[in-house]
Amino acid sequence: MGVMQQFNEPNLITTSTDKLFNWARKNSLWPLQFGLACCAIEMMSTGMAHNDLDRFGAGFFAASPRQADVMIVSGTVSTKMAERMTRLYEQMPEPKWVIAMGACAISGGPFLDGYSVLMGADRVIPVDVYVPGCPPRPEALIFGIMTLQKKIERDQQVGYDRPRPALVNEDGTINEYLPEREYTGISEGKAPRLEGIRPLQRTYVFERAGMPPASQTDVGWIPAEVKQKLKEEAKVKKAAEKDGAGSEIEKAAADGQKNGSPEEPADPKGTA
Amino acid sequence: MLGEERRAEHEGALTEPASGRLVSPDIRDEFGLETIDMNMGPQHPAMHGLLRLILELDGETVVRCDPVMGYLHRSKEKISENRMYPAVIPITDRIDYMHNIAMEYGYCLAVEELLDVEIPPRADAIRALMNEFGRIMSHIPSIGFLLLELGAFTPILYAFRERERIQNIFEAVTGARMMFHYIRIGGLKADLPEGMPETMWSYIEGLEKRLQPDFVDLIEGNEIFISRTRGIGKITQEKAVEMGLTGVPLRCTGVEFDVRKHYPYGWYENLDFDVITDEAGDVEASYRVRMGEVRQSIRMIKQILENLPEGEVLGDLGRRLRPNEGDGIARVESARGEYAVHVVSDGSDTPYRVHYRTPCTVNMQLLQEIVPGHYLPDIMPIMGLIDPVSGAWDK
Amino acid sequence: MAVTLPEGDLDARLSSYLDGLKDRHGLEDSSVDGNIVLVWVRPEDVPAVLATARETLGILHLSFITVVDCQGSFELTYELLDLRGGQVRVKTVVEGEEPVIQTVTGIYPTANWHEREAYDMFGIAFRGHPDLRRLYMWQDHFDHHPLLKSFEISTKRTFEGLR
Amino acid sequence: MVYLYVGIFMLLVTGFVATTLVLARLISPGRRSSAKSQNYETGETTVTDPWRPFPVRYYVFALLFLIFDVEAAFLYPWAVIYDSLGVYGFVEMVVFVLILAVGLVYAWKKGALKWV
Repeated sequence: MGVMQQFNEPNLITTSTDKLFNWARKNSLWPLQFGLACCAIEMMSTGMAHNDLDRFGAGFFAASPRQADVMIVSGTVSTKMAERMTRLYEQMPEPKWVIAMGACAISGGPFLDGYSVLMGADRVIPVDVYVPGCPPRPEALIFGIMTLQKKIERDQQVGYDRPRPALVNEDGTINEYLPEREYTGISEGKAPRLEGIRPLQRTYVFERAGMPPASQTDVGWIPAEVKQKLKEEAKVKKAAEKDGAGSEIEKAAADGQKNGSPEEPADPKGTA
Repeated sequence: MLGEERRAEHEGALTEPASGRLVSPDIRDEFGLETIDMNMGPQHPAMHGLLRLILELDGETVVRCDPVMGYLHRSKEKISENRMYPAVIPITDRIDYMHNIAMEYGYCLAVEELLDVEIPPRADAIRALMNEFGRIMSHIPSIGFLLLELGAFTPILYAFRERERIQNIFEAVTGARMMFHYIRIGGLKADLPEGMPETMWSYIEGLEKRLQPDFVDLIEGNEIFISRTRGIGKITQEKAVEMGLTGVPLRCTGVEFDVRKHYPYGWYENLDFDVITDEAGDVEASYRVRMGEVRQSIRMIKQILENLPEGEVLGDLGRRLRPNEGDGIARVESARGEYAVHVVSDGSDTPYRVHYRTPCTVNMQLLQEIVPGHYLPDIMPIMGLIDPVSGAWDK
Repeated sequence: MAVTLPEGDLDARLSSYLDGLKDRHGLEDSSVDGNIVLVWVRPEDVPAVLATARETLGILHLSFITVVDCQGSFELTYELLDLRGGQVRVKTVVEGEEPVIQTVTGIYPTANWHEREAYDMFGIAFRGHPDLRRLYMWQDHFDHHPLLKSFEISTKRTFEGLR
Repeated sequence: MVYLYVGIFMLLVTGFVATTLVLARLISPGRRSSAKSQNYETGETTVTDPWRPFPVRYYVFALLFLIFDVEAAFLYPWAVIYDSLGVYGFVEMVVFVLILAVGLVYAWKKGALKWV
C-alpha cells in the first residue's frame, strides 16, 4: 500500500498532492490492447494517424495488462469472455479505469436476445465512461477519453474505494460466469406491442442468486453513507406522499419519478 | 507436479494430454526435457480478434496447436431466427466487420432466391461497385496487419489512411462508416448521391497512383519481409482443397477458384477481371495475391463507373416479406473467401433457420494442420496468411 | 502435384453426376434444376454417396453442412461444389432427439469443424469423428444445445400484432 | 582530479535511479490481491506449470553472447587510444581477436549455433 493510503479520509497531504498525481495520470493514459469485435476496428482507426490518440497521451496500446491504465472494452463481451475480462481487469495495476465502448459493451447492443452475450460489461467490472454508438465514431471515443480525463482530474486518492468485480470472491479467486438459470420457457419478458409501451423489464436471462445487481455501476459507486441518506429521503418522501392526499401534479411527479430509470447515482464526492 | 492437476481441469480443452514428444528426440535423453504447454490466449495482439491457441512448445518449435474459439460467439444464427427478414441484415453486417457489404450481399441474394424477385440493373451494378470498394477497404488493412505483426509500423498507417478515405465514400453513400445496412432485399436503400461517381473516380485514380510507392515499393523488396514470409506456412494444392480453404489461402497455392468468376451472381457476369493465383502457397504468395486482387478491384470499379445503368434502385416488394416454403442458398466472394448463406423459410415472417458459412471458420482449420513444425514467431505470418476476423469465425 | 479441376460443359457434367450417383446407390429421389443436383439419401449411406462424389466424380469441395431442427427430426444438407459451376446438394433426414450419424471427415477433412459446430449447436453426434468437442460454447457446465427450437431465449418476439 | 568527475557522475546516476524507484514505490496506491498476483497468460490460467526444465540451447547462446560482448568491451578503450599505441598495440589486439575467432569457429563447428 502506498504511503498515501494510510490515511482513511482526505487531509492536507493527500489533497495537495492530488492535483499533481491526477495531472500526471490524466495525461499518460495507456489503454490495454483489448479489442474484442467491430469496435476494435474503430478503436484502431482512432489510434491511427487520421484522428490521433497520441494527442491525449493515450496512443500507446500496452499489450500486457501490467503496463495498462485504461481498459477500453471495445466490442461484445460474450459470457465465455466474462471471466477472462475480469482476470485481465484484476491484473491491471491499481489506478485503473474502464471505458465501455459501443452498445454491446454498454448493454448487449444489437445482440440483446442472444444466449451467449453478457448484457453489458458493467455486470462484471465497474465501468467509468460509457461511449455509446455501434460502432462509435472515432471522435466519440476521443470525447469518451476526454470525459475520463475530466473524471480523473476530480479523482481523490483516499476518498472512496472501487467496488470489487462481481466474479471475484473475498479470497480473490475468480469464478466462471455461468448462467445457471434454466433457459427454457422464460420468454415472458415480451414487450406488449399495442397499448402504451411500458419499459421492457430488463431481461434477466442471466439472473441468478448471488449475481451482481442490474448494473455494477448503479450501486457500486455510492459510498455506504450516501446510500443510507438516499434511503431515508425515499422513505420520507413515501411517507409524505401517503398521508398528504396531494394534488394531481404532486402524484404525477411521484409517479414520474417511480418508473423512470433508476435516478442518477449521486456524485460520490458530492462536489459539483 | 503442479501442472498435472491443472491439466486435468483443462482436459476438455486439450485433445489428448500433452504428448511430451519432442521435435528432436536425441536432446530429450540427455537432459530429460519435456514440452511446455502455453496459451496464446484470447487477449493477444496478433490473434486478429479473440482466438486462444493452446500450443505445445518444444523450446521454440510448435509441436501441436489446438485453437479454442467461442470467445466472441454472439449467437447470430439464433437471433436471425427471431427477426423479420429485412431486420436480419444488421446482424449479417456484424459477421465479418472488415468486409461488411459482402455479408449483406450474401444474405440478400439468398432471400431474393427464395422470393425469386427481379433486381433492377442499376441496383446490381451499385451492389457490385460497393462490394469492390469494400474488398479494397478490407484487403489493404489486412496487408497492413500482416506487416504490423512482422514489426513494420508504416504500412498500417498508410493502410488506415486509405481505409479512412474509403470510409468517407461509404459514409456519403450509405450513411455509416462500418455497419452500412445499405443492401436491402430487392435492391438498395438509396441511390448514389449526385456527384458521387466523380469523387469515386478521382479517389480510384489517386489510389492507383499511390499503390506503387506506398505499398509495393515499401514491402516487396524488403529483406526482413522476405526472410519472415518466404516458405512460412507452405500449403500444397491437395491440402488446400482437402481442407476446404477458399479465397486467398486457396488461390495462393495455384488452384483457380473465385465465386465471382465460376458461380457468377449479380453484375459480375458482364465484368471482365482475371483471378489472381500464385504458385508458392506461402505467406509471401498470399501478399501478392491480395495486392493483385486490389488491382483487379480497381479495374472492376472503373468498368462499373464507366457504364453505370440508369433506372430506379429498389424493386418494390411490399412491406411484408413472406417467402414461401423452401430454402435459398447463395454464395458471394468476400475478401476472405466463399461466404454462403442458407436461408430456410417456413412461410412465416421470420426465417426458420439461417446458416452462415463464413470463410474464416473453415480457413482456421489451417492452424491445426500447418502450424506444427514452425517456430513460435511464425504463427503471426500464418495468421496474416489466413487473415481471419473473429466475428466471422465465432458466428 | 497440381489439383485437376473438372472441365467441360456444365450441363453435361451435371447429368454425369446424376447418373454417377444414381446407379451407385438407391436414392429416394433426385432432380436437376439450374446448376443444382438435388439428391435425397438415407442417413446410413451418406458416406458412400460422398465417397463416390469425391473419388469417381471428382467433386472436391464440401462447402458446408446445414442442420435444420424440424422439431423431432433433423434435416442435414451437404453442399458440394465442383469449383467450376456445378452444385450437388445431398440431403438426409435423421429421426430422433439425440441422433447419431456417420462422420464424413474421412472423405472431406474440411467437415471436421462443420460437424463439431453441428454437434455443439444441435447435439447431433457424429460416429467416428476424430475429436468431437464443442466449438463455441463452454466445454463443461453447459449441457444445452442452443440452436434447438426447444432452447427458447427470453425475448422471443411475436409479430401477430403488426400489420 | 579526473576521477572526481567520474565520482560525481556515478552519484548523479544512482541518485536519480534511487529517487524514481522509491518515489514510485511510495506513491503507487498498490492493492495486492491474489488474482493480481497470478502470472499473466493472455487472459487465461496457465495450462502447465512454467517452472520446468528448459531447453539448453538458450543457455549455450547466452554464454557465446557473453564472451563476444566482453571482447567488444575490451575493444572500446583500445580504439580510444589507438593512435598513441603504434604498431605494437595493433598487433596485440589482432592476436586477441584471432584467439576469440578460433573459439567462434570451434563453437560453430560443434553446432552450438544451430537453432533447432
